[in-house]
Amino acid sequence: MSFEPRILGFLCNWCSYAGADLAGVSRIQYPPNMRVIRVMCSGRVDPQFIFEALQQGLDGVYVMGCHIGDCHYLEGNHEAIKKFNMVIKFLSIVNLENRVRLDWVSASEGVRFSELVSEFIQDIKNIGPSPLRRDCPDKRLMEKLKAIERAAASDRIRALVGRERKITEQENVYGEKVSQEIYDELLNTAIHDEYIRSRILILLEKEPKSVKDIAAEIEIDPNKVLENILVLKGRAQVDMSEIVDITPIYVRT
Amino acid sequence: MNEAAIENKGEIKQWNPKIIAFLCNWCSYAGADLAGVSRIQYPPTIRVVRVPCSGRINPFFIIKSLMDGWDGVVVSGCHPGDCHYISGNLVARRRFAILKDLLDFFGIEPERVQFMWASAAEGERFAVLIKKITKLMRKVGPNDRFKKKW
Amino acid sequence: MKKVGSVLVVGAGIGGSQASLDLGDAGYKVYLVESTTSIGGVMAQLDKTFPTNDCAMCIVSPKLVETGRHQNVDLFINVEILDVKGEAGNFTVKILKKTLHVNVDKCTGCGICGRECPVEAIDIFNEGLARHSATSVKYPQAVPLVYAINRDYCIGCGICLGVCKAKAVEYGMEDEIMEINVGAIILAPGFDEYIPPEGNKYGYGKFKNVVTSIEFERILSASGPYSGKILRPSDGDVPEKVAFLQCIGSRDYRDGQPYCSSVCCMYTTKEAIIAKEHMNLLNPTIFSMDIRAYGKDFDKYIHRAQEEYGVRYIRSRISHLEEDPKTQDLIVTYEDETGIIAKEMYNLAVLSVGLNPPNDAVYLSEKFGVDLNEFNFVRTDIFNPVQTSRAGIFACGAFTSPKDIPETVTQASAAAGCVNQLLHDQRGTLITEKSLPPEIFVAGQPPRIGAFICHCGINIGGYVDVPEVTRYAGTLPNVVLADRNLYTCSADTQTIIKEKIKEYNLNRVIVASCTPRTHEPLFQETIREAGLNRYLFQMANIRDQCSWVHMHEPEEATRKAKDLIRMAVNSAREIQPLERIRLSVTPKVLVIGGGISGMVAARNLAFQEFETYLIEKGSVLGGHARNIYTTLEGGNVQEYLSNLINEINSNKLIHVYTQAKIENIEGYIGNFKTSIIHGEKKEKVKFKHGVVIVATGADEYEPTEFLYGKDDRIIKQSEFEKLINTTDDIRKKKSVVMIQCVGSRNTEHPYCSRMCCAEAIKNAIKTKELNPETEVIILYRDIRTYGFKELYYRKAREAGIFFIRFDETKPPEVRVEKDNLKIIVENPKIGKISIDSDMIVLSVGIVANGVENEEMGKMLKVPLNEDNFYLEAHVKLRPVEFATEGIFLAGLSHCPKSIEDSISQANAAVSRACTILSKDEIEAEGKVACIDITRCSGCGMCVENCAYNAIELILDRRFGLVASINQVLCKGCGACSGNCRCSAIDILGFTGEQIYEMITGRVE
Amino acid sequence: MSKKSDENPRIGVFICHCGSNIGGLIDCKKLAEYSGTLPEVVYSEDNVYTCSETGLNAIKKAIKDYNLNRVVVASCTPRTHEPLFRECIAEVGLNEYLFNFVNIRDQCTWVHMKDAEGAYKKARDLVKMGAARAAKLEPLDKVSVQIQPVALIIGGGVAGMSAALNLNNQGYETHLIEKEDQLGGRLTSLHTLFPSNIDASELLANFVNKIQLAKNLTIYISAKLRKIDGFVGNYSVEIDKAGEIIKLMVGIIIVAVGASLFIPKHMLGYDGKKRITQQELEVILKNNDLNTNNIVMIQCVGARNEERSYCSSVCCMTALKNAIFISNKNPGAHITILFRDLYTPGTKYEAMYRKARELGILFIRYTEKKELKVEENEVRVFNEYLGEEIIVPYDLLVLSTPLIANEDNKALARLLKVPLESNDFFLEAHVKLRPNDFATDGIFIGGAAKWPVDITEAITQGYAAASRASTILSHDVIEVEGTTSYLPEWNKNLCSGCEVCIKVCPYKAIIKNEHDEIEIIQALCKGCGVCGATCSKQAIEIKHFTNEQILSEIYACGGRDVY
Repeated sequence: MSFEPRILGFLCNWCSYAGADLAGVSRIQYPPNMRVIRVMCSGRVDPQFIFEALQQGLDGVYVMGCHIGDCHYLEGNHEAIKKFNMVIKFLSIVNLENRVRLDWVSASEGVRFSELVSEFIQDIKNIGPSPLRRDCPDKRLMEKLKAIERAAASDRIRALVGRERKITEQENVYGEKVSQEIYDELLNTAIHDEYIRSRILILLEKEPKSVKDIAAEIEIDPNKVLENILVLKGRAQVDMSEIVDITPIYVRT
Repeated sequence: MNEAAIENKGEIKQWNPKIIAFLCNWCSYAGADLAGVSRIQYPPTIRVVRVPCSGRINPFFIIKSLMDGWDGVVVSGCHPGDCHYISGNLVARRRFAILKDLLDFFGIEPERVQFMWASAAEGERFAVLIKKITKLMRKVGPNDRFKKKW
Repeated sequence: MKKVGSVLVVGAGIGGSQASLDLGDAGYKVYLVESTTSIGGVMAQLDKTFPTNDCAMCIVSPKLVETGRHQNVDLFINVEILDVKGEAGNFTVKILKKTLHVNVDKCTGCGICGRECPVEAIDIFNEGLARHSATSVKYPQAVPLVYAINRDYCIGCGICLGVCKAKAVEYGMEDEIMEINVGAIILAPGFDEYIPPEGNKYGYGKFKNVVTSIEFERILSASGPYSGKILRPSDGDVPEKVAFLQCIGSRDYRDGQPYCSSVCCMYTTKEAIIAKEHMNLLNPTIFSMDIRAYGKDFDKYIHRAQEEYGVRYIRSRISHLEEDPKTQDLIVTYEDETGIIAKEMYNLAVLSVGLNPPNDAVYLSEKFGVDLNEFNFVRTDIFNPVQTSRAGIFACGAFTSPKDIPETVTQASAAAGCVNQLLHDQRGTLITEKSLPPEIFVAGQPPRIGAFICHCGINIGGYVDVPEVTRYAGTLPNVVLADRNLYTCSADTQTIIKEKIKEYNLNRVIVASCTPRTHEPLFQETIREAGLNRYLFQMANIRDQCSWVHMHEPEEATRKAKDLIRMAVNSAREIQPLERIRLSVTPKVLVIGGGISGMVAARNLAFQEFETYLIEKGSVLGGHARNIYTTLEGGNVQEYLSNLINEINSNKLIHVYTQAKIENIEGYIGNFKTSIIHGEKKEKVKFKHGVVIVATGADEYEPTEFLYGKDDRIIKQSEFEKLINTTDDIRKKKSVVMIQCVGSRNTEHPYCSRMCCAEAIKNAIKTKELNPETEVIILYRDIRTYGFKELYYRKAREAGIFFIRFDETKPPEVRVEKDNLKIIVENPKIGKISIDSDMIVLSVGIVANGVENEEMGKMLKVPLNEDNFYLEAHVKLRPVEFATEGIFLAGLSHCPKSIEDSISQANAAVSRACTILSKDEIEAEGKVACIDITRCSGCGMCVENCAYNAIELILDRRFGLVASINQVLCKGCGACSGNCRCSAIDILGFTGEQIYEMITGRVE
Repeated sequence: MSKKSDENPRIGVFICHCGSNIGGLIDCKKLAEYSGTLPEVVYSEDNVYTCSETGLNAIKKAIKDYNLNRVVVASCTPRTHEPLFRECIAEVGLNEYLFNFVNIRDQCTWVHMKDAEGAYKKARDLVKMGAARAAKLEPLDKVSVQIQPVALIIGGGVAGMSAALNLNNQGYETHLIEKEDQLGGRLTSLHTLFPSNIDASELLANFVNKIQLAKNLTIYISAKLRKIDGFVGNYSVEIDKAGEIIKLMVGIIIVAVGASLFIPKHMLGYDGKKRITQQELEVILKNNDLNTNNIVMIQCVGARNEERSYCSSVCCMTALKNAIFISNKNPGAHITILFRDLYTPGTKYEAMYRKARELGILFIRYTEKKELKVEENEVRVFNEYLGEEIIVPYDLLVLSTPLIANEDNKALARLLKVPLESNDFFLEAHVKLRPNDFATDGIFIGGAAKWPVDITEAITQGYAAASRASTILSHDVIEVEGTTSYLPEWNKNLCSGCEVCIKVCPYKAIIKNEHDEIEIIQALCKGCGVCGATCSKQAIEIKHFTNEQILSEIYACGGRDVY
């Protein structure tokens, strides 16, 4: 039996929500798998919402806003793109990136709305149920996703994403434009770093561990773990508790 | 979970002893500053009196502090050999070794008085020592024997 | 061209800082320029220093703070030199002040910008072991404590601007070009360490567990990224077996530099000891060719490493490393001294990398027009190692040749000494003295305390409830004003403080903010400008030691801040205004010892028109140098000596007394009185002087071993030198055997005499030149041709001179056989050999004259070390002076050293002396000990405890034997007071009353 | 406002049948019963039409009877019906923001007609989510802003004067500032106007006359805007009138600063004597000084090139106007117009072109590829049709240059915090829908400040801006939506002051105040919430769309498996 995906939609009030209403007024039919949360603007969708929704075991998350240039709030949807790109980068780490989608639907596009939703539902059906479904969530994946949520909430990532348009599209404080490539490289590094750091923190919150244990759990080079532990130590988030034999054990402070 | 972690979590509810700390200006005081600059957290139990050198500390200051109801006294100087004043800390060391015996003789818990070294580069060590001493003082308990009635 | 009384110092490491302080103190305007963003150089990166294991940061940071605050020193950071014009006495230098994008005057160093910056960058100060943000300060104790934006990393997001409450971030700030006019220039750019290139044989850069020694230094450092825990980078485990590989990039003709980097053997030993100290699990092994522990007390240090810390030394040079891919351990293959090839596994390998000239050496040499030597170190005069090829430009530190900290400090002072000589007539012309209002008389008045509490942006205000603390402060007795400021240290707040002092008629001021270590002088200056005595000030540290360390407990932090302020107020109530004692200075000098050191010092002083008394115990001037004909590098010593003696004798300001003996010295800094007996007739002379320079030299060891004195073919190296320089006898010799370390490095004299290896090689080469047929064999324990002297070692080997090593425990045996001399020596590799020779030369050590030194030491109240050499005030940072102020030290009486080094030290002693002699009167610190003689029992405990000889017992008319404190000599440490059994001694500024008041009055 | 309402939520849920629109597909009764089981829900019922008088009365009654403090209605769409229900609960004393709408018609029953079961489950989830959000709702106040019925117009050109007169006629106190020492702007340099051939000075005199006669209209010449603070209805501005500082409180601002003319220095031999611009020609014509016969005009000088890629839109008509004028006056004149493309839109303008051809004016096309060569007395132009170079002799060469943005636009834009486009003209809020507004409330734009326009268009836009402005000025008070962003007191210590929010806010509603703290000006905030989603410390909250509210919906959605 094909499964019925559970999908959460974030619809901006002015275009896509109206578009969804129009689909209703026009009685355009589409499968009932999506539950909608109305927000004023697609730019309001805090990345945290998406990560939380996925942790709830929902099979997909759909963010919809006005077409570029049509935003009721001028540029909110531009900001939504930047946030969404960041979400995708993070979710690629755990191969969940195809469970979230961002699209534009105008108030007059009832048909487009229903088509997009149907398509997304079908795509999710093809991918299959979320590995985080409530009945038997994949615990390791859940832990990774928690780490992602925490990493994405870090000042560093949020500040970088918050300033992305300013520095890549307009000009930075020196009156220069930073190329998208340089910015992406920087963001990718930051995402990678913060993800690893969050994973380390989450592991240490459960119990004190050594560098090598952590490395084995998150499957990266112990050298990288050590580097990141040092950064976390600098931020007073972890501490060395004792040295067992020759191996230092770290704890969450 | 290790002790430090437990200590950190439970700290808010725990009794905070009042400890007076005599720090030499050149090493320990600088080390305490470094702990601050590096934002290394430790319990808010100490009150610092800056002195030029650990050698400046008259044993009487320590006894006076205890009489005045401080729960503990910390004296911290430069590491042996690092003294800004060549040998002041060594003079101090000799002096305090004797003082400890004296306290015992008086019936004051000798643990109430702690001597330590911390260099200007040892911000973290400073914090760790203060944590340790705080914990120790908690074990020893309040010093109400001499407490003045205000 | 007119001479100018200002100096440019290039490079603000320990050398540049020392030179600047010397010159600033001596009354010159100093421009100190530094290419990075803060001063301190490599020394600030070090964890500990050899051979005393002093904490580098502890000893250097007060010096750096002093440099940063010195009123005659203008410090420019992030500077590039653009152009140099002019000549000795008057240079015009164009410099480029590169923008930091942070306003140095506004930045409070709080660091919020660094914490909020979203871009991470490599932390160069921590040798890439850690990361910090694109907005950062070099290290937490940096001077000046100013954050800078690294444009290589900064993406211009603008967040730092937003979070900076001091509004110090200025992105638009541009580079600035400045022209400065100076009379002399000192180059102190330091060195850059050798970095093994890509594809090196040691796998550095490829194997994670191979680190350089400077990286290891940061690993060791308690404030480094590993917090002083020794962990290996690959997996963070503690490396139980650590291998140190010596001579990486040094003594290496293929991949590195041919010279010896001089300091690696010692710093490696230090690193091994400290590593062991930090982590007892560790077992360090050092692989080296020779162990070059040639400095003062160095050999003892090596001994301690072996005996106390179990450091293993293996005499072998390692050519490459392999990695076990599974464990990432490293495999060391080596051939030991007996020729056996062994393989050992290590968890971590430390490459003891050599010292290269600074990367911008060529640039500097072009800009300043000074020559470099073949390795791109600066070329200096053969007898004056701080004089470059261009007059008026001096160099010091590792830029002249690889060297350690005390030698750098000595050279820095020496360069300053030479500048003094050049510019003495312009001294004091460019410095300005602040005019201050007369002090308000406050004694006896009830305390009226003003408390200023700082928000420090959000650094304090974010965690401590400042308004509440202010309110509380206002309720404390005697507090008539409690005010709070966003930044109490900002310039506008200084004006406010001054106004409030007037408005509220304050007579005590307390500031609750950051740390007095950096900010007390600023506030003291402010209240002094308002007419208050600068000691009527007290600081409460509610940031570094409160808000920053209790960020998660704002309530407790607020309570603590209140307590600290109350304690400060309690203390402030007891403060009395203090006077700084002023003393006149006699601008005359006594130089003891007429060797090269003494004469160089005297000549320099006389040149500066200071009257100098030069006394020599012998009948002629010249000292030890009279036995030396050339230096290893080829300098003509005899010619230099005779010129010097002529200059001394012809200078009217120098009074030379030979066959002189000091009868008595009394007095103290600025005011000594000395009487001597001199000449054959034992005439008595008395004179006054302001300082003393001790340059009494040392003696050659008189050997009793190796049949010396039993056969006239067995001679000392100095006798051999005379023989080859004055006779033709060498042509008749078929074979000469030299034995090293005679009377050095043994139980009796457990130190290295430093020069004997060079002397032996010098004379061996000379022998070969005179008669290539003569076979020359040198029997040695370690060849210690440090620095560029290493080249002569190689030259000697190339010239066919044989070097045979023997072990300390198996010294060579000398036999006189009929016509022949036979030497039997055991080499660890080739075993016992016997050599026939017709001459044996003993390289004898330098020994201190214990009896004389002890006598002199007592008279001057200065200490000796175990080997009877004089003990300087601080091995690292005060190498040419004694703890007792006004007494300085130069030459062999300090420890064995070369002629050039003696000359440097002499000039350095002069420079240090000039900081006193240049002033009409000197001012003593106000916070000093004082005594209540009515309570003194005259027990003398304080006299023993005083490290500065500031206390003596005197006979008082009324109270009998009592202690008397010379406040000029007192440093205010308080060791006397702490030990005074009658509580007769108190420390002004830290009085017992003040401290009692702080202890009592605690709020529950 | 406190962080948490003191009372526990007591939610009432009303399920609308919407006749058969909803009830025809799903069992509303069952849904209402289900709703009653949800946490914090103390009352639920179903209505045939919740929006009917009966339905609304039922809500009011239930609020009273069950002491409800939150109301959820599940029916059509909030976009049409939310105001009605808000008003309804407000009538019985509940704060109107304590209402939550669940859309089970437009986005559920209507679109899942063939899957009744699926639709029911979806409706059930949506109600559950709606109730969960309702439990977290907080009462809010609408922000009302007093309006100063005063207008400030920047720029005394034709657009600015039109706007000023219009607003003044409507009875508003009006202030007009002009940076030059006389009113009129570009009109002062024109000779006649196309297509009517009215004398420009006549029109100008007419305008100036009216303005000077108007009461309650103050003119500041040689004046500049110096400082501006505040927000819609309450801008406090400082005007620098030749050194004198004048302070005003105004409700709205109209930007009508016009544009400048591009001077073709070092181009095509321009010397201001024999080779001049169209503007200089107009001055000559005005003074009746023209005494040459061979006139060549070159179009698009310095326009539609790499540096200025736009068409200045008025130059073709200006050239035609002047050519016709000369030709009419002196039929013997030889006039040649070298053009790239001739833009003569609309009936009247095309007619002028026709007339010019009839008058014998020569039009020769040149291309951008082959450069024109201007010699001392002739122009060499390569004609594509002929495939060869044509030599056109001249006595007077007239260069048609484009209008460009004023140099001081950047400074003014920074002062007003409004955007410029890539050529430094001012950028309106929306090209199609809000052509005379800025994104910032209370600031409007008209005339050539936005784009090169002719006099007719300038007047039109002046009126348009005035009309837009009067929608604000006509109110004593305007109410601003309560669903704004704000920095809650309890989050203030989180804020590091990084200013990321300031940069992403399109309305410039976020500032650093004098205490160096982030402050969100409620009157400017539109509540889009981008700042909250961007805030690097997650310190900013959006009223009525708080993180807590949205997360509770997410949790409710993800909660128990409803399939």
